[in-house]
Amino acid sequence: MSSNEKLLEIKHLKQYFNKGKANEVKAIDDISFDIYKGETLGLVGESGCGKSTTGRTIIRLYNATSGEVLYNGENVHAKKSRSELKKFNQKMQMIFQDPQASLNPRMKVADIIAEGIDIHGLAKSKEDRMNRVYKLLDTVGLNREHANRYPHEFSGGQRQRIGIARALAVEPEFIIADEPISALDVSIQAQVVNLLKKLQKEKGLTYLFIAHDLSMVKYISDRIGVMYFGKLVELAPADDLYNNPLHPYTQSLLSAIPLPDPDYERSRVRKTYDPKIHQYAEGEEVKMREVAPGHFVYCSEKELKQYKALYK
Amino acid sequence: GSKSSDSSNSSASKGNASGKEVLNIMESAEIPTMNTFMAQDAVSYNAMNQVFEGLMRLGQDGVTPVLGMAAEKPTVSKDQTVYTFKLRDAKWSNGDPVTANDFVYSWRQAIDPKNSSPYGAYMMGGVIKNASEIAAKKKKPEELGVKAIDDKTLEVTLEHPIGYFESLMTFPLFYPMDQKYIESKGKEYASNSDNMVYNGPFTLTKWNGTGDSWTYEKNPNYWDKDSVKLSQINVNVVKDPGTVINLYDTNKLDWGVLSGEYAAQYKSNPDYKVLSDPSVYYLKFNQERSNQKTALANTDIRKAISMAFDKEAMATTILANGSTAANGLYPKDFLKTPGGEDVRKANGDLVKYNAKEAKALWEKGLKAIGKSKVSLELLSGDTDSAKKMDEYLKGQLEKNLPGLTITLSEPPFKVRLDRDNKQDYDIEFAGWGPDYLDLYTFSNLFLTGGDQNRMSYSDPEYDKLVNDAYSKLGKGVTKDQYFQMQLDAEKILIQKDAAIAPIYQKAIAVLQKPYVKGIVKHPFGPDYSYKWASIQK
Amino acid sequence: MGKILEVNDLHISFHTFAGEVQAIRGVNFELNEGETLAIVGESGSGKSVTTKTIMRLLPSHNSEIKSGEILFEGKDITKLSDKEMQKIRGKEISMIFQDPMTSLNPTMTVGKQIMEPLIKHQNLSKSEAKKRVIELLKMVGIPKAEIRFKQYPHQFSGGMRQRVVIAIALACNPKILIADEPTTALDVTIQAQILELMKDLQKKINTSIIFITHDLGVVANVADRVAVMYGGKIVEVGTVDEIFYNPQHPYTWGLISSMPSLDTDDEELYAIPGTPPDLLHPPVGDAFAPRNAYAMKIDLEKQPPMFKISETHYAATWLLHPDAPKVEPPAAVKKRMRKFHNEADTSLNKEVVKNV
Amino acid sequence: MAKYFVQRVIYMIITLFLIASITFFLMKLMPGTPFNAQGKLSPEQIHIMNEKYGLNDPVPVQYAHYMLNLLKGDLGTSFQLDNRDVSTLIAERIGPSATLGIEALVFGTIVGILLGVLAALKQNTWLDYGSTLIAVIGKSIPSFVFAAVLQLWIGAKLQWLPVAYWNGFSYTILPSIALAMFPIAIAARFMRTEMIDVLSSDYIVLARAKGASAFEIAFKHGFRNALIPLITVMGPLAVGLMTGSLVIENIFSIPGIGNQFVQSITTNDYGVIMGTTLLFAIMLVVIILIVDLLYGVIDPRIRLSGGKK
Amino acid sequence: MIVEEKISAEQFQPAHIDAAKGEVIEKPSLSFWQDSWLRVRKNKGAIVSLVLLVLLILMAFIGPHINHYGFNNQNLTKSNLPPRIPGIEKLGIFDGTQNVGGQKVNLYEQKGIKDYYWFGTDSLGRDLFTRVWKGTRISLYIAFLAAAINMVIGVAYGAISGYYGGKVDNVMQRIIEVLSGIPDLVVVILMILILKPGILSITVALSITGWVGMARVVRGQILKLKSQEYVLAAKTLGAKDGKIIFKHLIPNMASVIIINTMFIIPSAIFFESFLSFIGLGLEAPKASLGTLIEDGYKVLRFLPYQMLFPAAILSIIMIAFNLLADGLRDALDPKMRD
Ligand SMILES: Nc1ncnc2c1ncn2[C@@H]1O[C@H](COP(=O)(O)OP(=O)(O)OP(=O)(O)O)[C@@H](O)[C@H]1O
Ligand SMILES: Nc1ncnc2c1ncn2[C@@H]1O[C@H](COP(=O)(O)OP(=O)(O)OP(=O)(O)O)[C@@H](O)[C@H]1O
Ligand SMILES: [Mg+2]
Ligand SMILES: [Mg+2]
Repeated sequence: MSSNEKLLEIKHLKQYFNKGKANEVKAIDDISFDIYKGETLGLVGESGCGKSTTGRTIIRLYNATSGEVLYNGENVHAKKSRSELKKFNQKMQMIFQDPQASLNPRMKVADIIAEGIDIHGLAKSKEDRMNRVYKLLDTVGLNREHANRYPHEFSGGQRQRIGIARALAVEPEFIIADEPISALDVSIQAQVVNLLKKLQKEKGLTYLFIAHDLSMVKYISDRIGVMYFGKLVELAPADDLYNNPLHPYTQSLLSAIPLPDPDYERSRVRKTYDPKIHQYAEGEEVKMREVAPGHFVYCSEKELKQYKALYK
Repeated sequence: GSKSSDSSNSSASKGNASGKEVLNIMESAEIPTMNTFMAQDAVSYNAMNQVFEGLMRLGQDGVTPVLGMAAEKPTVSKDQTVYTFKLRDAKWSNGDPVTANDFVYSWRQAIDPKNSSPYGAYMMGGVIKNASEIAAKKKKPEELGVKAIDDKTLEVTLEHPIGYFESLMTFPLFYPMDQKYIESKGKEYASNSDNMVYNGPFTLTKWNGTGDSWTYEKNPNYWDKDSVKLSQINVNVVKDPGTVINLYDTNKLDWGVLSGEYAAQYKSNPDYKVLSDPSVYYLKFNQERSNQKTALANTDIRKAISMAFDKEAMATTILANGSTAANGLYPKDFLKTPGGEDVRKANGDLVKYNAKEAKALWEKGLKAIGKSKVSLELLSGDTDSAKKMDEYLKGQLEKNLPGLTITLSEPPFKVRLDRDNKQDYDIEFAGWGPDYLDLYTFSNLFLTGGDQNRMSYSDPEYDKLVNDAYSKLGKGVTKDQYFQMQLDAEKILIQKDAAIAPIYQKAIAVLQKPYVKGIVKHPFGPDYSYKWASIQK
Repeated sequence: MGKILEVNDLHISFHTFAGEVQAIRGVNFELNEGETLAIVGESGSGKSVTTKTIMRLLPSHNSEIKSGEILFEGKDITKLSDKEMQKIRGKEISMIFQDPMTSLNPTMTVGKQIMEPLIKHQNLSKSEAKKRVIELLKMVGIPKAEIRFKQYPHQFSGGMRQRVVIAIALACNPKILIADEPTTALDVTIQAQILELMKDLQKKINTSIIFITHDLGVVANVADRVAVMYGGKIVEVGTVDEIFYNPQHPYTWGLISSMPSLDTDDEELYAIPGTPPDLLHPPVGDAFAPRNAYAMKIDLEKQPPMFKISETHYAATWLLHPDAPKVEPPAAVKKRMRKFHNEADTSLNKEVVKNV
Repeated sequence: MAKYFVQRVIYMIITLFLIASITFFLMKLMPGTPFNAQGKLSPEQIHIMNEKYGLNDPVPVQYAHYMLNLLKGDLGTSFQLDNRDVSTLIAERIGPSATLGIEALVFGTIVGILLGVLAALKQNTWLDYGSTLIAVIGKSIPSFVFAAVLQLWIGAKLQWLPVAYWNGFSYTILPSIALAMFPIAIAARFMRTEMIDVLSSDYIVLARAKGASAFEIAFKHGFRNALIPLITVMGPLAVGLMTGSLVIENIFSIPGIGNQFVQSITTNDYGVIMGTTLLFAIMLVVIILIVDLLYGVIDPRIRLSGGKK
Repeated sequence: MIVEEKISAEQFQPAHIDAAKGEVIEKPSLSFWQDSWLRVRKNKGAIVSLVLLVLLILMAFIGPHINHYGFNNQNLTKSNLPPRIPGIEKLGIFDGTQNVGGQKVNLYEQKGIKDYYWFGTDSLGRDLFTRVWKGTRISLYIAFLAAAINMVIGVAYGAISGYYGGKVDNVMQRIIEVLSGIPDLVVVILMILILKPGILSITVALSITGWVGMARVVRGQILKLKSQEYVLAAKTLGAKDGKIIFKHLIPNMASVIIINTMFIIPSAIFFESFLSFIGLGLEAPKASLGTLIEDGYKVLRFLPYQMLFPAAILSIIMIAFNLLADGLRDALDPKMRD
């Protein structure tokens, strides 16, 4: 499904909050990666490591401190004029974590979904607008009757599907899904994940899928990036990452996931990660290095050798 | 000087226990100043009258000047322009003798432009020789017509004969000042009661310069201390009328002014007393506003309005504090003609309430100016009673004069004065209280360019009568003629021209404990004398 | 292993603007000494309400225990006075809440907050209490306890705060520890640490734990027995192996198969369709019926009783009725069951134990 | 911390400067002159007096003068009270107002908090409704009505306390109570809402789970956390109370600054208007600073972000 | 313990479950406001308050026309009459008697007046019933108008300050600080001098000084809401700032704004009466509840009814607004939802 065509190139992206002040946070600290057309790139890492910030910076909710985001070769962050921005806004959309908080409680579902249509003038008439809304509702498995209701009347899964419909309304190519299922019930998560997969198949969408539930990420992603404290520490095809986690942080992360299997749980051995083990020397260049084809690890030259040896 | 405020000045019970006579009274406002030439308000003047004394002071009958610092009646030159006073052996409260120089010093201060005394020029100009020129910086203060012949002899030179000169001498502006003491205190002088010396019946104590309470204590150095019965007077500023009643009922006040609605309600109370006052209130008709003639330039319209409201009802029902309807400019119970008749009675009612005639005149006036509807702005005060009267006036005028609309404007006092100065109103509810015992204190107001004449009223006949009477008294104009001319002028002002419409003459309703005797009310100058007051339980 | 807690036929309602919410509609379960009972179920199924009732922490102004009893060491908790209950809370039964960020008082030092139950229930003096607090802090793995004692919650990370909450809960060596989603708000790595910590401590002081979660992975990790709740009822209860490897209720099937395991591949996930029941108007029959692909007519008319599968395993679904047709569970479940039956072949003895 | 403090003080000075400047020009827009209180002065006389006080100068010149003097600490003189230094005048007048304000604030806050906490603890009981009613009445009936009723009944009829004047503590009680009605109302309402909020928070549930009693929950756990919004409103309210109430001061014949201030405005007493405005503004910014510092005392979270290294 | 119960085999037939039905929402569709209204309706205090307010507003319009007296009909011969209501007078209350110097006197009989003045008359002999309702109308008008203008300025100011944040916010907050430092009185007096005294200038004065509180509240809310995900969503869709503020942020603060307005209304009424107290209020003979109370206060000791009626109505208005605000807060508070 994924091609080798780069849709998005993130180059040396940095996002510092409260720059220069005492409480400066380096939320993203120089990360680079590509996203290929039609693939799902998963992004995992512990809370506060900068996953959301990455997503939000890519879509320009934050202005990057430095670095570039190239979308189809165009630098997103250099654009200025409204019309250019609008075009870009149409191509890239976002699905949010909290289905409750991401829908304006004072707006009808129809208006929520149609907001993008209105902004981008996609509908020719009122009727066309409503037809589009109905079609979108249908796409996400809801029905017309829901158009006139308010978000609080829906369950979490339904709300999240409304959020997806809103994003789809502008016919985007690329969707950033920031923990779209974390706030949902287990029984409902599958609904949303299935829907996302279905949409990708049908519309050839590209996803950046942010989550911390690794089993779900593995299930949905083609490639997975692991973040640690604002840095990307490992990036590899999903299976490869699970079978051959190289960076010690990835290993510890994987070892911590509880699986719904008592036998496995009884025998699980947890690894811990201590950043001190790297013992990088002064001046040693630490960066993403390709250990195996498509498998990148943030490491020093020395470590690269070790990892290569480890890699099965 | 805040020390004084923390010492308890609580009241009657304590004083009486030691057999002293202590009076508890109220004031309506704080004392703005105790510096005689800087004063311009009733509270200051009243306080000064208790603690200082001029050459003369107003007597127990309220109006007659009696001897104060002067040991005897002054000798007057033949042309009645030079008065020579012999001073008695009086002392300031610090032991300094009161000398003729104290007067000279004080008067020069009052007229010296650098002091910009608010009342100096107003009271002295045209009266004391060279005063006007000094105020206009054309002469030096030293050239003022007052001279210390020796320590105990003071010579005053007037511009022209002044019939009321002795009563003028009771006014606080003409009080002496202890030059030596004042100069030793510098800026501190009169900043509180500790930085002052007194030559009056009482000394001022416990006054911190800004506070709400003070006391008068019997002055042991006063020349006539035997007449002073009270050993102490406690004064508190009470602004709320209800509080006055509560304090009076709980014996914290022996004497209090009833204001607003309270006067009407306490009429039947045995302690209720009405004090008459020669202040007169009237409507001023502005004939020219922003360089354009107003409807009020028409005499019939003015006359119509003058007659169109029931002043009787206003005085008795709305004010209900003993105030009476006024049908002329000069107040009653103020002056008598040389024939012994009350001035008011002598000139009679010049304009009375008459709705029918008012309507007729109104219609005539309207026709003359070619309008059927007139809208006028009534500028008035913002006090409770003023507001109520405004409302009543509006109701009456609009009812009795069809086609008239009155809009009320009741800004704060100084704004009203400002608009008065700029002649920015149609009708103004104004009033005047006399400063000395003479009709001129009223009649000069409406001379062309007069103090109260910011309404483009000008009648040469009126001007001539008033000016001649004033400047030629003793120089061809006799006392009788003088009065007649003033009375005639009033007739012109009110009857012929209807330049103003008199409404009422003020009175003050008070509650006074039966054991309080001898508080003297004055119709002009300072309001009260406590010198002769006593407690007789 | 004696029973320490027994909940019988509990019915709880909330009186809300919209009407009466029948949050708990007949819950029965028991807790044995030293065991960990996990309660799973989707949001709103009544997990928290059940446990809050045990602590008698429901808001008094709009909640009502309609019927049922909660026997703690034979005493019916629902009948205790507030004063008596205060003595049980924190001492005999204590609780850990979901969100470590909000469950500590931001204006009180951590030490003080842990000291409180000690002083209250064990009548320790301040200095004794302080010593004990420092011990507790060390026990839950907080280094530099003496310094931490004087600090405020905001100076702690989420994981540390949850440790503090655990320290508070364990301060008086309670007989029962109720943990309401204690790790949901935490990162997986920290979650793993906390779970290990809880298991360690449980061994040390032999408390019984009621562990609420909706993460089946966590259940598999901590639980001895599992109760599955749906729509205010327990629909299946059994040992952890029974529930994971031999689930019987279609809702449990749904739960288990909607979670991908690491070897789930491109096939579509099993998803439970529809939305949870509206407890304002609870359905007549089986609350799960409208979402149940295996629903039978009777499901829409009658609530199923508890069928016994083994001594420890019960489920409330008409599918277990002897007359019911045999159905094929979802593929993911079948895979698991195969494993279970390979290990221990228990005959599927269906028995009605408790009528509803 | 020091840097934070310096920065705050600089902001305060800028604010004060702006307040002073704007007030100055606004004040100069007001018609009339400070003189002519009895209306007996001629325009020439007024001109002379204006000259003496430099009031005939162009307003910017007057402004420059005023500001220069202000830097020297000279607030000018009052016109109303002849030649009294504005600073002395204010100093003497602020005392009673501040005394009353502080008494009313303390009394009002304590009573209000108690009422509010009770109402929150006994939500939807008669205690709650009673407290609500008191609060609403306190807010909806003008203070002069309370003052008049208290004076009439407690002062004049029962004679338990002095009717009026300013002679010691007993004289402060009635006016303080009349003034306190508003803070009572505000404190009670805020405390109730906040307390209800706080009482439903997780840490309160945890405290209950620890076995804390209702009292401990309200005062040990809830109170402090409910206090922040309260002090936010009580800060400016405190300034309002301490800067005197014209109405109360008039009714109880108290030589306070509220009365003086209104009088100064209605008589164009420029020096006093400016002086008092500055005083109020200083109190306001200082109180806001104090409130900010109090946040830190009450809530340790704020202490950190307050700018400490 | 096996309970044998015969269940027909037919019962075990698979039920037909409509997949779409799983998504059906049973509840009737309620908008936020409908839902809130349902909640408010459950709050007795709020409902009683609402009814009272509606009644008072109605009375403010029809009250002055119920009897034949005009609000400015003066008659000094009938001044200061106590209330007298036909029918009720037989009960010994509202029968026109008054305590004069310790004695009960029927002033109507004494003065030979046949009329009935339900609330009595004032010192100019005007019917207080008519004036009280007229005053209610003006007070309500002032309150509503002030609240409206206040809402507009306060909300806009707060929204802009909060939404743009950073330097804009800093400057705007300083301005607020300065504004609240300048004494209201100076501003108000100026306003009243520049404009003609009367309702309009009072309103303007009110809206110049009174919106700071609202601005603060709104700013706080915006700060809280602007990082909400639905706002971010609108941003990613390319919505303009104005649209985000007016379509997303302000509707979601509606409850806070409404509640705050409810609380502003009493203070506006209050402020007007304070202005009257210091002589800067309405032009006569117009009256507001504030001025009526003010007038009545002066004769409280002798003619308590003159203050009683307007004060009672004012208190009812205030209490009703406060209770309504409380009720609305409970009903609109998102925390109390579901
Ligand atoms: N607007 C902001 N201002 C300041 N700091 C911020 C801001 N947004 C995020 N941060 C900080 O940046 C860091 C990364 O935050 P981010 O939300 O990207 O983490 P995350 O990986 O998405 O975490 P989670 O899994 O909890 O969502 C955190 O330390 C966070 O506190
Ligand atoms: N205070 C309350 N007032 C009204 N209804 C309530 C209240 N508390 C809980 N409920 C209702 O009771 C039902 C069960 O809620 P409960 O909190 O036990 O669910 P839960 O299983 O713990 O869910 P979650 O996983 O979301 O914590 C829900 O429908 C909820 O709406
Ligand atoms: Mg995130
Ligand atoms: Mg829960």
